[in-house]
Amino acid sequence: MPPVKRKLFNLDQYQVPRGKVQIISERCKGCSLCLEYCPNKVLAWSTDYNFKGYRYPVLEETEEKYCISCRFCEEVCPDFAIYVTTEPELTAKPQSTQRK
Amino acid sequence: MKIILGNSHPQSLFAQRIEALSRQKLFACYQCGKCSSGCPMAESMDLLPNRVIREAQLNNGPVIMSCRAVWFCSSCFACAVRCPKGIDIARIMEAVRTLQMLDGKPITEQPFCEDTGTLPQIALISHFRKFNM
Amino acid sequence: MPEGLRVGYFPGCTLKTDARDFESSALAVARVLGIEVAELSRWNCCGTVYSLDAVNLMPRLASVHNLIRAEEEGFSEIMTLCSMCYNTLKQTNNLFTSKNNGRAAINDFLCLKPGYSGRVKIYHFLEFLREKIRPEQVKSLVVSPLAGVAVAPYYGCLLLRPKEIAIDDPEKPEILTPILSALGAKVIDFPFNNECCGAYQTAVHQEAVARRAYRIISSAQSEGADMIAVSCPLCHYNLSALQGLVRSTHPGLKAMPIVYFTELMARAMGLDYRTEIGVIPQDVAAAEARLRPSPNDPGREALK
Amino acid sequence: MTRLGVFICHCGKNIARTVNIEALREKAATLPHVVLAKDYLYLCSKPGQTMIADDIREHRLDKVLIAACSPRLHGKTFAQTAQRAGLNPYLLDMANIREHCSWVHIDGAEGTEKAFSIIKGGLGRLLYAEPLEPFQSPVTKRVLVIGGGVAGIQATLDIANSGYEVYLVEKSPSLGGHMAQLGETFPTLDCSSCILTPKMVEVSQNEHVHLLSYSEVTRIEGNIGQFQVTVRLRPRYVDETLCTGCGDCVPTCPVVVSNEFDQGLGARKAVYLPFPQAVPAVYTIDWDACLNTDKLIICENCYKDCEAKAINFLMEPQEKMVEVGAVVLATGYELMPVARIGEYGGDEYEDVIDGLQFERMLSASGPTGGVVRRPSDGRIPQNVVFVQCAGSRDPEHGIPYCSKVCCMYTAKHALLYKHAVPDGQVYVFYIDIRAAGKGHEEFVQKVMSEERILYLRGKVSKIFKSGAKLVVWGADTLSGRQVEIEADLVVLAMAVIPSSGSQKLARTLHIASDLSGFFSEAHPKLRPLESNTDGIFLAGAAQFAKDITDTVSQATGAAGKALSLLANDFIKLEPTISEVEEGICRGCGLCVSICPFGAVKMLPSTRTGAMVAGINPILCKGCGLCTAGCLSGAVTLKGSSFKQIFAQLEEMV
Repeated sequence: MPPVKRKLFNLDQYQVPRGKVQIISERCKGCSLCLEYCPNKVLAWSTDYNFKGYRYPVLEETEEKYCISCRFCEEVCPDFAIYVTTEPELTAKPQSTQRK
Repeated sequence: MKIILGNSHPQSLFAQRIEALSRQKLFACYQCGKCSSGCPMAESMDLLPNRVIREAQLNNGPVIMSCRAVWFCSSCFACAVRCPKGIDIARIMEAVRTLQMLDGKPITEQPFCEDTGTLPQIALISHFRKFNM
Repeated sequence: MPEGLRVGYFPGCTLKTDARDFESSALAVARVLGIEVAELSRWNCCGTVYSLDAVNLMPRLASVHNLIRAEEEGFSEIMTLCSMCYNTLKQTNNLFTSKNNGRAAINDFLCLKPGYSGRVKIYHFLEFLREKIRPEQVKSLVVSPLAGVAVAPYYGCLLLRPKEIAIDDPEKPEILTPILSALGAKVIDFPFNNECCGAYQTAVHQEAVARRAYRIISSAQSEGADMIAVSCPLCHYNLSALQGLVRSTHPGLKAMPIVYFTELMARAMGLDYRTEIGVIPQDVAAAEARLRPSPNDPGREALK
Repeated sequence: MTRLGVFICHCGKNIARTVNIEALREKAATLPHVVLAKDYLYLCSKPGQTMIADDIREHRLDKVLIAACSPRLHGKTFAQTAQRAGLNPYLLDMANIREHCSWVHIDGAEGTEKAFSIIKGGLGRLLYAEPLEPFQSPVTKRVLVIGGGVAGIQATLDIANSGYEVYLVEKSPSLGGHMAQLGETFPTLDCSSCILTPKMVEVSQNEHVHLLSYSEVTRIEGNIGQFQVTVRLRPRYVDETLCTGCGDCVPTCPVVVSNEFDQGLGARKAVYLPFPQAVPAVYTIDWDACLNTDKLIICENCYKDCEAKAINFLMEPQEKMVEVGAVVLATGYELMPVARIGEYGGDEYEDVIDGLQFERMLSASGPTGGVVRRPSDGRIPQNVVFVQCAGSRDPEHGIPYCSKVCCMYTAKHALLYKHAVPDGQVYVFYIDIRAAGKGHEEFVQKVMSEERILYLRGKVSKIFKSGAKLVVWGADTLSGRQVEIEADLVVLAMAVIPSSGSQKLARTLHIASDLSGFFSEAHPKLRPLESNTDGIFLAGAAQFAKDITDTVSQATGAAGKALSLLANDFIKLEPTISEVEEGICRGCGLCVSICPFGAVKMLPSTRTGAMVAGINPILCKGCGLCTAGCLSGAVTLKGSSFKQIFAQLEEMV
C-alpha cells in the first residue's frame, strides 16, 4: 500500500462513537490504571487532591484525543470511580489513526 | 532536409568518432527525450540534447558540426543521472565540441560578457576548459 | 571534541580571492569544531571543469598534480570547499581507483614510479562534516541561534552529479539540513535546490544564466526562504551578482541574500571571520538586514 | 560382452561446423565395446530415429550413446526411440557435443578433440549403466490455486466445473485482486466489477471449491501428482461460519484507517469488509489497527454489537494440511511504488498518484464515488498529466521491460477523465505506444482523435510542486521543444512488478523466478504455462505483466494443464532417485538434515530393525545431495552411480 500520508477522501462518511467520561473523584485512590490503559489517552492527573488525599483523573480532550467509548476504564477501575455514558448525538469526526 | 542513407561514405564516421571520443553507446539511446525534458540550458539550444544524439545516430555530419547547442551545455549531468539507458549525454556533448574544434570551425561566436573583470576566476577557468585547454 | 581530526585542504583559485569569506568562515568553523585543516603547501588549479573527453587525458594532469602532492605530503584525506574543485578532483581520483587504462597512461606520461596510487580520499567540507561531526556538536557551539530565519540550502550540480561522486541523493539532497537545523534555522526545501545555476555559461551567456538565477531565486522565495545558502563560489556569483541583470527582465524580483553555509555557521557560533576583501558587500549587508533583530527575539539580537 | 553403439549428430552445421564428424566417428569406432559408430545429419529427425531403432535391433546393441545436443532438448526424444526398439531407455545416454563443445569452440581441431573426450566419458558412464523402470505414482485429484485475482478465479472455476476439488488460497480478506479495483476495462469499457463479481460469487457457491481467504501457503512437499501443502489461516477474529455480513460491528468501531483496497485514498474501520461485493462476505478485524492486542482486550464494541456472536478476539492462526495433485500459481502483480522515482517527487506530492489510485477514483464504488478529485484539496482537476513508462523501460533506475498494459489503461484513463470533465485538459507523455492487442490500436486512435487528446512524445524529467499546482517538465521530441505544464493532477503509469510475496513463495515452492522476480516458465515458447517444477502451473501476471484478456486465457490454459494431469489415475515418475543400501547405512542421519525436500527419514531396517535412512520416492527429486553427503557411501543416485561418474571422469581426463 502506498505510504503517502494522504487525507482520505471519504473520511466524512465515517463516524466513530464518542463517550462522555464521568469521574467520581471522591472514590478514586489514584491507582492510575485508567490513565495507563486509556487507548486514546484522554485522561490526565488532576492538579488538586480529593478528600482522601489522592490526585484523580480528569478529562483532557482535544480535537484528536476524545473518548471513543470503549469503556475499558470502567472495567479496570477497582473502585467504581469512573464510568462512560454514550450519547447517541455525540459522534465524532474521525481522524485517520496511526497503526500500532 | 532529406538524409540519404545507405551510400554515405564512410558509413557512420561521425557516429563512430563521437562514440570513440565519449565512450558512450550512441545506439543505446531510444530517444525518450528525458535528457531534453530536464536540461537547464535547453531554452537556449538550437537542438535539444536528444536531437543531437539522433543526428549523430543518423550520421548527419553537417548538422552536428554546425550545432550550437553543445556550447550551451554546462555539464550539469542532470541528463546523465536520469537517463534510463545510462548514457552520459554530457560526454556526447563534449565529443561534439571536440569534433567541431578539430574541424577548425569558429568555436564560439559569442563574445565574453562585458564585465569580465567582476567574474570570479572559476567562471573564466571553467569556461576555457570547454575548449579542452 | 574529537581528538586528532586532521585533514588536508585544497583551496583552489577562487577561495583565495573572490570567495575569501567562504574560506575564512570555514576555517574558523573547523577550528572550533576541532578539525585541523592543513592547507597543501603547494597546489595549483584543480583543473576544472573535469574534462569529459574519454581520449585526451591532458586536461586531467592539473588535478593529478594536486593529488600527487597530497599523497607526497602524507595526506590520506583532503578536503575542498569549492564544489567545482571537489567534483574535478574526485572524478580524476576515480580514474585511478576504477578499472581504467587512464591510470597507467597518466603515470607513464608523468614518468612517475610507482605512480599515483589513487588512495587519497577527496571530501567536500559538507561531506566531511557529515561523516566526522555530529549535528549535536555543531549545536553545542551555537551561541546565537538563527531562530526564525528561513534558509534554503542550494546544492546545484557539482556535489550531486554525476552519481559516482554524489555526496547525497541527486534528486532529494538534504545534507545541509541537519547543519542548518542545528544552527536553529528553519530549513526550506525547494524544488530547484538541485538545478544547475548555469555555471560557467556566465562568462558568455549571461542572459541564459540570469534566467536560471531567476527561476532558482523565485522558487526559493515562493517557498518562504529569507536567504539561500550555497557551497560553491560560482553558484554564489551567479545567484548574487546576476540579480541586477535578472531585474532588467523581472523588475519585481525581491533581493535575495546568497550566503555560504559556512558563513551562517560562523555567525551562529559567534565567530569573527570577516576578511578585508568582503565579497559582494551589498549582499552581506542584505543578509544582515534580514537578520536584523526584532524587539522580542533574543536570538536575533545576538546575531547583530 | 557389452555391445555399444555410438551415433553422432551433425545438427546441420551446428556441430559439424567446428567438429570433424568423420574423424570423430572413425576414432569412436575404435573404442572398446563399440560395435557400431554412425553419423547422421539430424538424428532427431524421423529418419534419424528410425535409423537408430533399426540399428539397435539389427546389431543387437545393449547400450547406445547419442552424441548430439543437450539431453534437456532431446533426452526424451531418444529415450522414446530406445523404447520403440525394445531397449531400456536408461541404457541410452547422450553426450552433449553441441552446447558443451561445438558452440563454444571456434577451432576445429580443439573442438573435435573435446568432442572425442566427451564421447569417451559418455561411453565410460554408459558401461556401468543399469536398466531402470519408471515407477508409478497415484494422482491426487485435487488442485491448489494460489491467488484469488481474476487468474486464480478463472482457473478455479474451470477446474471445479470439470468436477474436481479446488483449494483456492487468497492472502487478502477477499477474492477479486486488482481487477476488482478497476473502474472500466479497455478496450470495450466493460464495467470491471460487473463482470468479475458474478465469477467471485460463483466461486463461493461452487461445491467443489474450498475457499481459504486471509491465508497463505507456508510449505509444500511432494511431487507432481502428490503435493502436501500447508496453509496458514490468519485469524480474522470473526468466525466465518457465523458472520452474516450485516455490518453491525462497524458503526461503533472507534478506529479509522486507510483502506488498502482504495489504494490508500479511502477510509475503513479496523473491522471491515474491503468492498461491498467482497467474497467471502464476512468481516475481518485488522489486528494491527484494532485497539486490542493478544494480551489485552480493551474495546469490545464490535463484540457487543454482533448479534450473531461471530466476533472472537481469541482466535489464533491455524494450519491446514491439504493434499493436491497439481498447483496453479496466480499471485499477480503490484505497481512499483512512486517513492522509487525521486525526480517525480518520490511520493511526497499528494496530487501525484499512480494508475491504480486513479482507477479507484474512476470506480463508482470508490472513495470519491467515481468523481475525479485532487487528493490534496478535493477539487476537480482541470489539467491532468499522464506519464507513461514511469519506472518501466528504465534499466538504470527501474525495470528494463515494458509493463505492457500502461499504454492501454492510460488511454482509457484519458477517455474516462474527458467524459467526466469535458472541459478539462489532458496531456499524455509517452515514448512509444504499444497497443498490439485486438481492438487496442483502434481504441487508442479513437481516444486521441475523438477526445482531442494531446499526446506528447517524450519522457518527463521532473515533477515538482509550485503553490497548489504541480509543474511537469517534459519534452515533445516530435517538435524538438521542451514542454512545461502546470498540472492539477499527475497520474504515473508505474511499472508492473511481481507481487511482493512472490519471491518468498518461489522459495517455498522450490520454483525458479527470473531476474525481475516473475515466475519462470519451463520454456518461453512451448511451455509458457508450466513452471520448471512438474505439476506447478502458472497463470496471469505472476508470470509476466499482462492484461485481463491474456490473464484469463492463460488461467484457462493452466487449468487445462492441471486437468490433463488429473485425467490420469497414475503418473510415471523418473526412477533416477536416491536409494539407500541398508547394510552399509550406519544410521547417522546426516542425509536427513541435508535433504532439501524432506525425502529422507530414519526408519527401522526391514532386516535388522536398526534405524537406517529411508528415501520417500515421491518426495525425492534426485538432486544427489544425500549421495554426496553420506559418509559411508550408502546412498546411490540411480542413473548416476559413483561407478558411472568415476568411469566418466577417468575416460575424459
